[in-house]
Amino acid sequence: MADIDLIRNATQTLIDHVDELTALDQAIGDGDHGLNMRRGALAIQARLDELAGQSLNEALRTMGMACMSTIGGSSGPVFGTLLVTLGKELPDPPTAAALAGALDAGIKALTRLGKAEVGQKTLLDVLDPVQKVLAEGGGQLAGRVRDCAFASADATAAMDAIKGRASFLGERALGHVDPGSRSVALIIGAICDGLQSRAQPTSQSA
Amino acid sequence: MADIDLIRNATQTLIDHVDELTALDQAIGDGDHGLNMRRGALAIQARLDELAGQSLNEALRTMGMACMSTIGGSSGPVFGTLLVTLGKELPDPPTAAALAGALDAGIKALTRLGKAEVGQKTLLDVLDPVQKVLAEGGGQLAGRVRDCAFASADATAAMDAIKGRASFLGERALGHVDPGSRSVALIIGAICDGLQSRAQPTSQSA
Amino acid sequence: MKKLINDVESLLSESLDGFAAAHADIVTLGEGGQFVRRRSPKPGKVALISGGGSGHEPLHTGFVGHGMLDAACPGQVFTSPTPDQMLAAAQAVDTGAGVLFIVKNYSGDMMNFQMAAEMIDCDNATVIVNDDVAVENSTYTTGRRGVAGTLIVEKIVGAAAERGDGLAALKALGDSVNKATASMGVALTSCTVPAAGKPTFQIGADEMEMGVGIHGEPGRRRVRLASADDIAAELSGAILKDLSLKPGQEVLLLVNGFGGTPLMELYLMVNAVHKILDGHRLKIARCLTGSYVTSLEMAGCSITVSAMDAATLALWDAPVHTAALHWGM
Amino acid sequence: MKKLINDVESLLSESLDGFAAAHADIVTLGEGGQFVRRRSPKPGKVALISGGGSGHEPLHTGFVGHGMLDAACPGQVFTSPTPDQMLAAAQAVDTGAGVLFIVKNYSGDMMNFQMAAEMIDCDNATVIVNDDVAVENSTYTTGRRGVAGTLIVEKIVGAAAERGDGLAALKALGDSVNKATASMGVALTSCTVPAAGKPTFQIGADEMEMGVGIHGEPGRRRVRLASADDIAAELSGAILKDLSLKPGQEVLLLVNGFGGTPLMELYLMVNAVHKILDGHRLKIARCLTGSYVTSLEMAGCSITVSAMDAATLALWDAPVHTAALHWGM
Ligand SMILES: Nc1ncnc2c1ncn2[C@@H]1O[C@H](COP(=O)(O)OP(=O)(O)O)[C@@H](O)[C@H]1O
Ligand SMILES: Nc1ncnc2c1ncn2[C@@H]1O[C@H](COP(=O)(O)OP(=O)(O)O)[C@@H](O)[C@H]1O
Ligand SMILES: [Mg+2]
Ligand SMILES: [Mg+2]
Ligand SMILES: [Mg+2]
Ligand SMILES: [Mg+2]
Repeated sequence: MADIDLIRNATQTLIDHVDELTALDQAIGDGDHGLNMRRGALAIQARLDELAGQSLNEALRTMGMACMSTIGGSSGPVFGTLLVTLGKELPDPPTAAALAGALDAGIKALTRLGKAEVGQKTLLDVLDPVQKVLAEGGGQLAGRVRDCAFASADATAAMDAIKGRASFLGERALGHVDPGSRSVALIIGAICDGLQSRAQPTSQSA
Repeated sequence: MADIDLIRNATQTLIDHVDELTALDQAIGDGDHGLNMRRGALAIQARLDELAGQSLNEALRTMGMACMSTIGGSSGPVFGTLLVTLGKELPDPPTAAALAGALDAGIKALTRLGKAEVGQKTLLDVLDPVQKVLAEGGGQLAGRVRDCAFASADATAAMDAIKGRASFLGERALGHVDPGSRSVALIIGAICDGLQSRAQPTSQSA
Repeated sequence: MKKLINDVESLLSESLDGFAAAHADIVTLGEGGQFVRRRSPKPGKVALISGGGSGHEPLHTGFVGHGMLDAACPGQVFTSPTPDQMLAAAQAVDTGAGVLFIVKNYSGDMMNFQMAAEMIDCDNATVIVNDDVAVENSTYTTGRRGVAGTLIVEKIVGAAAERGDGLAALKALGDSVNKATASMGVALTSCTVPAAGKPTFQIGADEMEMGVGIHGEPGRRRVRLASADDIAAELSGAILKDLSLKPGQEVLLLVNGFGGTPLMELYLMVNAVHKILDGHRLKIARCLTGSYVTSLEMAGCSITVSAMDAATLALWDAPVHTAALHWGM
Repeated sequence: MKKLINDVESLLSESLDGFAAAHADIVTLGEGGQFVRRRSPKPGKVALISGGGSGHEPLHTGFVGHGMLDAACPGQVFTSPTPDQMLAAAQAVDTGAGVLFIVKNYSGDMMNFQMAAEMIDCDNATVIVNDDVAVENSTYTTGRRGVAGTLIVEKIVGAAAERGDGLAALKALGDSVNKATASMGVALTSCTVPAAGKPTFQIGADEMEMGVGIHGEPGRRRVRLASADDIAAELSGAILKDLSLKPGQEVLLLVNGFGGTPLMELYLMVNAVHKILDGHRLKIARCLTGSYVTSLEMAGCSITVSAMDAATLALWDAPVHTAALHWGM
């Protein structure tokens, strides 16, 4: 079954960070990322009752479709496709290995959709290292995934932008964190925090 | 004959005060008075050679026509009509009494043209008291005319605006000097200064 | 001051040159930029001439052409043109049927056009536009200002002139359209007269000027920035009070931007005013939205309501072919 | 932030309501404001659908009508619309001859339109507009942005669709017009996304952003404010370098304001560019001046040059009846 608390927390984190995300997108993009993510988060929160009755896979698909039909911009198709793909690929309940596999499928779907590759200062630069940590497995996984997500988002600041709006900025994007990457880190962070606080001390159940 | 030095000084004073006149018109009008007066002053200065060969009456008419055809706005017709009327009415050389008569005719012409009356915060509120001082005659006339002109311009600050653009401002015009009045004071001041410095100690030759 | 200019002194003439080049199929620029005239004057037609200070574009030059003005005289920014310009324009476009001047009620425009009218030797008449209800008329004022309603007068009288109406009829029509038209505006920011180089007025980040004029002149009062609905209510309230229309009356609505306000906001204002006029059971027969009578880059808008009947609606709908208004042909 | 709005959340829908009310003779608003469509679709005609983030008005909604678009999907301010909107629009305007999407080259628009194109069950094709030469194309970028040239593609392809051209021919025509069209812009001030509440970028009082995008995205470089002639030289230099036209070539010139720049300055830019194109012995066959592809209230402008031949000129001149472009009928 879908974990409503995790969904509520992850979406709420995005809503709470709307100004930060706006500022990041203003620095290297067109300034709408915060509002886009908030619109998507609110659309998901409006469906919490419906989601509560769904399986993890159904819920991921519902959330993906909600993103796709309410967000627009780059984030709509990107987060939508990611969630829909995860919904297709994940067993319920998921294992870390299964999550790694599903995330790999998600990254491939995004690459097909948006023609971006890892290293081009998009949220792929968070998803890819996180996928690798999951695939590797091991102890303290939730904490390590969380740290990896935030560190990877921060690391986008050093990258030249070559996809998305920031691509028009070229070298001038240097020094600024990619807003979509920050969003992904916030979502992953919220999920990992939730899992950790709940599953202590079972550190393996990411 | 036209007094080229007086004309040069009077027009130059306006050009030198362009920013002040702009600021006055920005406060209660549309901000173009400084530029309007400068445009007229430059048009007159461009005709100095021509003016040098003209009688006082011809020169006043030439300057009036130059104002009329280059300034536009309220100032164009107002200063144009004033100068043309003075050119029609003045004997050459003029006496103070003749000047008082000509100025009275000028004020009447302006009242016909612009439908404004004394007391409505326009340059009539400088011309009218100056005319009265001239009509009164007496000693130190240039100095008294000069002082009257500046004091009268200053006094427009206390008036409610009821003609010209500032009329739309109503009570809010209170506290601001009327720009056209200030221009007239500057012109009269320059002329009086010129006459005084030249005619010392013959204080009657205004 | 941030503007796309080369030199403040030549701004107007360079801009007129660009305008004439861009619309060479419609207009010709008079000698020395004194006026813009319709490329092909129509013999036997009363010539319509307007003009005023520049900075309100597309008014008036953008309204020269078939079905509207025969000539427009552009003054310096916010400064009435000179009588010379009006005389030169009249000479260029009069075809013997006389000249009708359309003049916005500002003392500068009134005096300059009046001098031109006195000097001109052909038949002529003048329609004075004074549609701005922001400042109450009183015996102590020059009267109401002429603002965005000028467009409506020029369009309707222009159509009547095009169909061949005579000078007296056009003058009467212009006066009656003006009487049936009322406007009021609001400014959120100031404009900057290029040659002055700094904003005409200072205004706080949370303030607006209610009843502002199209030169950035002060209006009724400086108040806190309000919602679009509240602004629409105040502007249309003043307008409707002035016009006192009967329920069922057909009106033309003009939501006019001052130059710095995006279309998106203007259409939002259309929506707001629509609701109010609906509430008064007035019928919006026609609606024009855009920046037509501007104050350089000032942010803000004006609302104009003009009471229409079948005859004036037909004249509004009649073909027009100018740089800024273009329909029916 | 100073805007004529009630509530940031409802800004778009209120504005669309106003737009639909103002142009009820031309357009109809789709359910929930998902799209604006032509009031009377033409049976058997390929349906042209465009769309993109709002804030660029009149693009695209203002170009819906006879001879141009059949529908436009407005996204939130500066945010691509969703595939749902495009699907709903296609369903509303497809008359069996297929759908042509006209998409500006931004990753958001590209992905959303692509998803719609994959889901749609009628014949469809997509023309991608990428006329902005400000940022050099390279293997590492999404490519060039789609900016004011979009208007030209929509007008010319729209006229061809109106006369009955088929989907493949329209797609080929759109691609070739896009290829013959190049644009570049400059910003003097920033725009403010309503929901963000503060300017998208900070810019000094004496600076300008050369090569700015229509979302206020950074351009080539931030430089000292230059004269209109110098700006025109840099913009048209980059454009002409990209197009490499032969002397004698006929072109369409579009001088487009970004929303906060008065017409007076835009015409001055027309004059400046005219001199430059004359110097290259290019023939300006048509010229359009105005704020058509805007960035909210941003001050600045873009120059677009599009190489034309007799066929495309005829399509440009063909009748059009939309809220923002209107001629020939
Ligand atoms: N082609 C792409 N592939 C993957 N992610 C992308 C792509 N383009 C943009 N993104 C992500 O989307 C984010 C921007 O989203 P957002 O601002 O909401 O949309 P837009 O860029 O359309 O304004 C970027 O920070 C980036 O992480
Ligand atoms: N009707 C009038 N009669 C006399 N003087 C007037 C009249 N209207 C305006 N003025 C004078 O003209 C001045 C304004 O001139 P200016 O700013 O150049 O023209 P405008 O008012 O057309 O912008 C006012 O300060 C006032 O002294
Ligand atoms: Mg963005
Ligand atoms: Mg003035
Ligand atoms: Mg003036
Ligand atoms: Mg966006």
